[in-house]
Amino acid sequence: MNAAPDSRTLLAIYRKMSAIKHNDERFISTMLAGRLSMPYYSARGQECIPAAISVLLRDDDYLVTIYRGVHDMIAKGVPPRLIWAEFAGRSTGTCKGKGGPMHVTHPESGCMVTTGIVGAGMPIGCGLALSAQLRGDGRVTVTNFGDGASNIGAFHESMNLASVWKLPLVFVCQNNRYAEHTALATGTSIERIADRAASYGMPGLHVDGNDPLAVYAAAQEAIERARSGGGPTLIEAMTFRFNGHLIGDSGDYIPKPEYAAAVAADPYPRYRRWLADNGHANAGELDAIDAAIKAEVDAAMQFAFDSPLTDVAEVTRDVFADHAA
Amino acid sequence: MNAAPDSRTLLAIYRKMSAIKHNDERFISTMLAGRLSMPYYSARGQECIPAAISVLLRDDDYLVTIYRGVHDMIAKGVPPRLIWAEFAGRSTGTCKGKGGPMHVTHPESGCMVTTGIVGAGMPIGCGLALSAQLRGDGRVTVTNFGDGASNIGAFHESMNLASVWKLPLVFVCQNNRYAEHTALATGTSIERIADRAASYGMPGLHVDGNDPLAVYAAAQEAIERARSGGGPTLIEAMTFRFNGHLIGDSGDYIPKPEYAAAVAADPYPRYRRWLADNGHANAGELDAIDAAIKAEVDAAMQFAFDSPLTDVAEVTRDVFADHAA
Amino acid sequence: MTIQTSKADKATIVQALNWALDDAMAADDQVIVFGEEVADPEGGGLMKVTQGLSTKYGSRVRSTPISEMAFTGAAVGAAITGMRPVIEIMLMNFLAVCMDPITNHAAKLRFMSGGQTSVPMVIRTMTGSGFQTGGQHSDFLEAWFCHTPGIKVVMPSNAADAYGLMLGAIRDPDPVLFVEHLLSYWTPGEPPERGKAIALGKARIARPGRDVTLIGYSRSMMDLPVVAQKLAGDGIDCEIVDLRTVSPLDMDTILGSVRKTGRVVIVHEAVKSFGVGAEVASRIYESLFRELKAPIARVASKDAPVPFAKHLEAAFLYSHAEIEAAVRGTLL
Amino acid sequence: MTIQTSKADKATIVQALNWALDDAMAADDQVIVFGEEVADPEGGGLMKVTQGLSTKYGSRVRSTPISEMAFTGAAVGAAITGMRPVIEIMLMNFLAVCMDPITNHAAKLRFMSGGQTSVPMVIRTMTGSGFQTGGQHSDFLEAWFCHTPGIKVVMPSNAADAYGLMLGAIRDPDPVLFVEHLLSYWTPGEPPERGKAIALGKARIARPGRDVTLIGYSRSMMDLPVVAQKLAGDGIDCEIVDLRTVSPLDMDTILGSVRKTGRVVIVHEAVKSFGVGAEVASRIYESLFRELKAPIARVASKDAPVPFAKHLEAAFLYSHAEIEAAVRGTLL
Ligand SMILES: Cc1ncc(C[n+]2csc(CCOP(=O)(O)OP(=O)(O)O)c2C)c(N)n1
Ligand SMILES: Cc1ncc(C[n+]2csc(CCOP(=O)(O)OP(=O)(O)O)c2C)c(N)n1
Ligand SMILES: [Mg+2]
Ligand SMILES: [Mg+2]
Repeated sequence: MNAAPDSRTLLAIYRKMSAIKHNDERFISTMLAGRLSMPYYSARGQECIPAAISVLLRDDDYLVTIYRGVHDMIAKGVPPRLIWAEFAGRSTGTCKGKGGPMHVTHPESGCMVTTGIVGAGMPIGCGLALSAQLRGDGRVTVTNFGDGASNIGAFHESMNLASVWKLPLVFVCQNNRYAEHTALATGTSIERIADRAASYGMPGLHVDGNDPLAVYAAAQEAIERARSGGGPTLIEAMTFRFNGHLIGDSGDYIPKPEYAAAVAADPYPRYRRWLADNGHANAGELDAIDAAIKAEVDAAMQFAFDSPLTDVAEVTRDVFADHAA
Repeated sequence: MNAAPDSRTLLAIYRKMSAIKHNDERFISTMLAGRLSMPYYSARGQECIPAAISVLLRDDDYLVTIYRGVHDMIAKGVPPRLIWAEFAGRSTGTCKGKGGPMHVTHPESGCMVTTGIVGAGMPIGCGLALSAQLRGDGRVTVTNFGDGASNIGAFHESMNLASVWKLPLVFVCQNNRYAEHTALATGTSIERIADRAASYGMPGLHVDGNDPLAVYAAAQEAIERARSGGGPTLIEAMTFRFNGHLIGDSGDYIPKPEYAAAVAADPYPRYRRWLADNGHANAGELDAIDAAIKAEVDAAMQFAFDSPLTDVAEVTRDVFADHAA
Repeated sequence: MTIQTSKADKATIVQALNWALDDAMAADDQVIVFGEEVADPEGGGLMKVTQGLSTKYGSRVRSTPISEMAFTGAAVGAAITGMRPVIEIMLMNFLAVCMDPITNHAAKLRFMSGGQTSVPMVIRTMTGSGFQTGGQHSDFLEAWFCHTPGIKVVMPSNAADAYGLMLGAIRDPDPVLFVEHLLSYWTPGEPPERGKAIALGKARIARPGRDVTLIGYSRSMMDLPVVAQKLAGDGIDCEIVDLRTVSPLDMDTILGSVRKTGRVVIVHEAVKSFGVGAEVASRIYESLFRELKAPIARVASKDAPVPFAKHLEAAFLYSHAEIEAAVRGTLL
Repeated sequence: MTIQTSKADKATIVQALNWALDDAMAADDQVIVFGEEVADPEGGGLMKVTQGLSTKYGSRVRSTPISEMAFTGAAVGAAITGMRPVIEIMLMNFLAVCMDPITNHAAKLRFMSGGQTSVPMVIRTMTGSGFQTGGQHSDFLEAWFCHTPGIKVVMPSNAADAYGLMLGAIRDPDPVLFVEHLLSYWTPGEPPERGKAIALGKARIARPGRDVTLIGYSRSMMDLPVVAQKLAGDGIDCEIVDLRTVSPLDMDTILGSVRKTGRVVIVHEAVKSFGVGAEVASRIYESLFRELKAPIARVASKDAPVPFAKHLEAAFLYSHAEIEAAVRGTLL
């Protein structure tokens, strides 16, 4: 029933991965140059997961993500220039600079909530999915979280509720093996988080999160199930984050061989090679994609810095709809 | 490795069951007579579970229970006369009448916390077990909760923490098939709560909670594992509560055949018959136990009503240790 | 349930709230209801406020697992898509297990999204001492939410207000914590006018008077008229202000009354320290310091957990005598 | 870590807290520490306050899963057996996921057990705006806990106090919420006297003065001396009271100061409405209404979530100009 992705789709995935990677690199270099200031949780290394999932989603499908979520946002279609403007505190930012990296929202692309509270996105995802179920609008909700988040109560309650109500929801655990500085086994009593789906009578899929085809196949199954009324799925996608928990993290707590192996499995060059080796694109074509992406990054950054800073009066606006401005 | 209980133990279990049943009946009749007023969550029908577990516990083992917990308390050794005095608001009550049925505490018998918040006892149980582990005092903690409680976040977090830290803890889910008026399947996505133990790499045992031998065997395994440093166990004991969620509950939501079948499986007469049939005691001996228990209930009730009401100055005492009285 | 006519003499708060939910659901199919036991097979809610709704509105009304965090968060999610969830947290103390979706999310998403999303949800909850339910079932925690920008707090004291404020809360574009008092559910009162919402943020003069302003809400509105009546016999004419919406405060109404009387007693069931009374008092002082004839008195429950035994529970709560003494104190 | 001598000129709050924990653990083997990342393999705590402790004290110091409800409840359980857990909730907003073990249990078990059990635990947490962490990482929620009978709230502003109060909190027989300010961790200050606890519930006169009493705690103690200094240039002599323990309030010290000055400005980083300032003001009015020369001024953050952008974040927080204007306002 599920088809393998065609070349067009495979290149769409590549394009998203490239956009994630190049925006990420530019955020970091701009921060290091002192032109941007923010707590930044890089998802470099995890780009394959949202890229492969998002090509299967409709624009109006819902996304919930976390502080480490720029990759999810870009893949889902939030325009990078609005993200840049947000991070730069500009009035043109997704949230006028009031949300910041941990709270990007962009309903037009389905990016409904970004949360900074571990686990908190899953209950909200249930509600987005409930809305779709009651309205019968066919939308699917994807809610992202990390391995560490699978130990918090909200995970359990949401998985159970989603299952009992058969919600059109895909839980995506991006397992990068660390929660801040805490290794998986220090906080979690089993090896595979996907196995926890059994506690809810829910299908649980464990995949290599650095393999676009594996992620695509799992997502296809999960999204189809959700879209057709078959209820939720838990996908655990194994990956790594190369830049530590947030920029500035020394990474001391990561054993060197583990880090080296993770970098060796970097999904971006690996996928590039695979695309070329399997005749979906040659190096020149891929370079052209990257070049176009880089130009977009330049423009996005320029857009941000050319935009006006948000008016300080905004500090008391949007508290309530009827709040005196 | 585990031995079947001898006659003495079997009669000790019976004695506890009888004490639970007869105190319970007297609480209800005294309430209906207008001499006691309280929200009372009868555990009539569930007496076998704590009775069979408690004979395996030391006096200094820790107990955590819930609003529906008088059976657990009596089985663990909280003197019924102190419970009676507590419910009657007397200065001689376990908690001077300040706690009430949902908050009985009696450290001398190991009854450390009774909570009215669904799920909240499990984290506290982790802490009691942590204390025992760090002190190396060999104490085991038993923490009780209902089927409905297995859907709340605290269950998940506690099971995981207990497993990661290998705490000397026994989680006892007394599955009476209803959470207030909500049937198991309305709130829980799987059939056996014991299966959720797998999410934590923890042994999960599913037993007939109305069968003292089955409960005893499971508890023996779990307590030995805990005592010997082998970590926690989840026991799910199937049972029923005959008097609804709390006194006054009409029970409308329970299908009549289900209720009838549950009452037909009443553990108390069933165990009486079994003891007699298997030559552990004859009817006369069991009657004598019951008669002694009833006399104790009379005395406990009398003790309570003969005790002085707690001084109203107590209303601002015990807020802080150094609180101005 | 839906066949009540305007001829009914009296209505209880249970009826009023049931009508409000029914009318709101009939008028707007985006209104949905969930919480523990709110559907009819589970009894239509602890206090039967939602009785009949699931039978009438099907899957728009759902009983949930005991998972306050998940279903409160789910209400947030549904609300940002434009639905209007009205959820029930069975007792106010249970809010302690689901503060995060309320205070970190519902209250903040409008702001953090720069106004792109709003969270039009209502959280119904109940509480009140007097039922011997002890320390974990009868607290008043409204001050926590009043101190959280982005969420409104409504605490009605009679059937007509309960109805109108519930409609107002459901129509409000922002999250509302709606606190019902267990003791007042069955008190008959003036019936509401069906279909008519009361805007949030407006206090009500429950009794006009000249000498002292008594400010209350929720349960204290059962006590203030009694005390005022008694004091009237001694020639002390109390004005009673029912806040109804505790946050945001209707300072116009409050200050209007205090300007007239110059004396204030604030009464609430929540413990006194760091409670709502402190804010009300502080704001009055800030505006009318020189016009006040006496320090403002706060009458509230003792700074302690709620005890179980009936006679202790009574001693925990403020008494009519304390209110009376406080009023007389402002007149010294 | 343990080789610090009394010769050190200055100490930071990070050092002071680390010493306090080390000294407490060395003196009493019932003191245990847990929380996310507090052990050395995970970095010794977000702010390194617990660095070195796990290496020295082994399994008495543990990094936990991200399970605030479980490990906070576990602290309650360990405490009622007589252990003295000091747990870390990484940021104050995360208290929203574990209110229940704190407010329904830790704060109430002594009372509900009729005095049989006590809960001698310390909950360390951190917060503070100024780091662009946005709406969910920099709130001040102390008022929630101040309004909860049975738990104390400590908010130190310098290294010596942080040390002494931490020892005092650990030795206190009741639960204590200990709030550290992210911005103040590295500010050098007078070093503490090792081994000497400061009793909870005592405010400190940080600067004596005649004209106006400035009341603050935590971050505002970084600002009040600056403003006082400036005003001194204009002949306005401010007395500064550092509450240190926010609940219970040290009314003796507060009223003693206000009796002298007759004028009060209260400054805190938490949003103004329904905040700590309201209670402090109300109590002062209740005791000294006739002696006050001007209405009490409250200066606090805007009633809004904390915004992300740096310039907005700055506008969210009170400014020195606002404090100065408030002081001058009391002198009109
Ligand atoms: C309730 C809560 N507790 C703690 C934190 C602090 N914190 C932020 S990210 C994080 C680690 C989360 O790890 P994981 O879920 O694996 O996601 P990752 O960051 O690896 O993508 C922690 C502990 C938080 N934000 N919320
Ligand atoms: C957090 C929380 N939510 C809701 C309640 C209200 N409540 C009390 S008992 C109960 C049902 C619990 O069912 P179960 O766990 O099966 O235990 P049982 O009463 O059947 O023994 C509920 C919902 C509560 N006390 N705490
Ligand atoms: Mg991770
Ligand atoms: Mg049950």
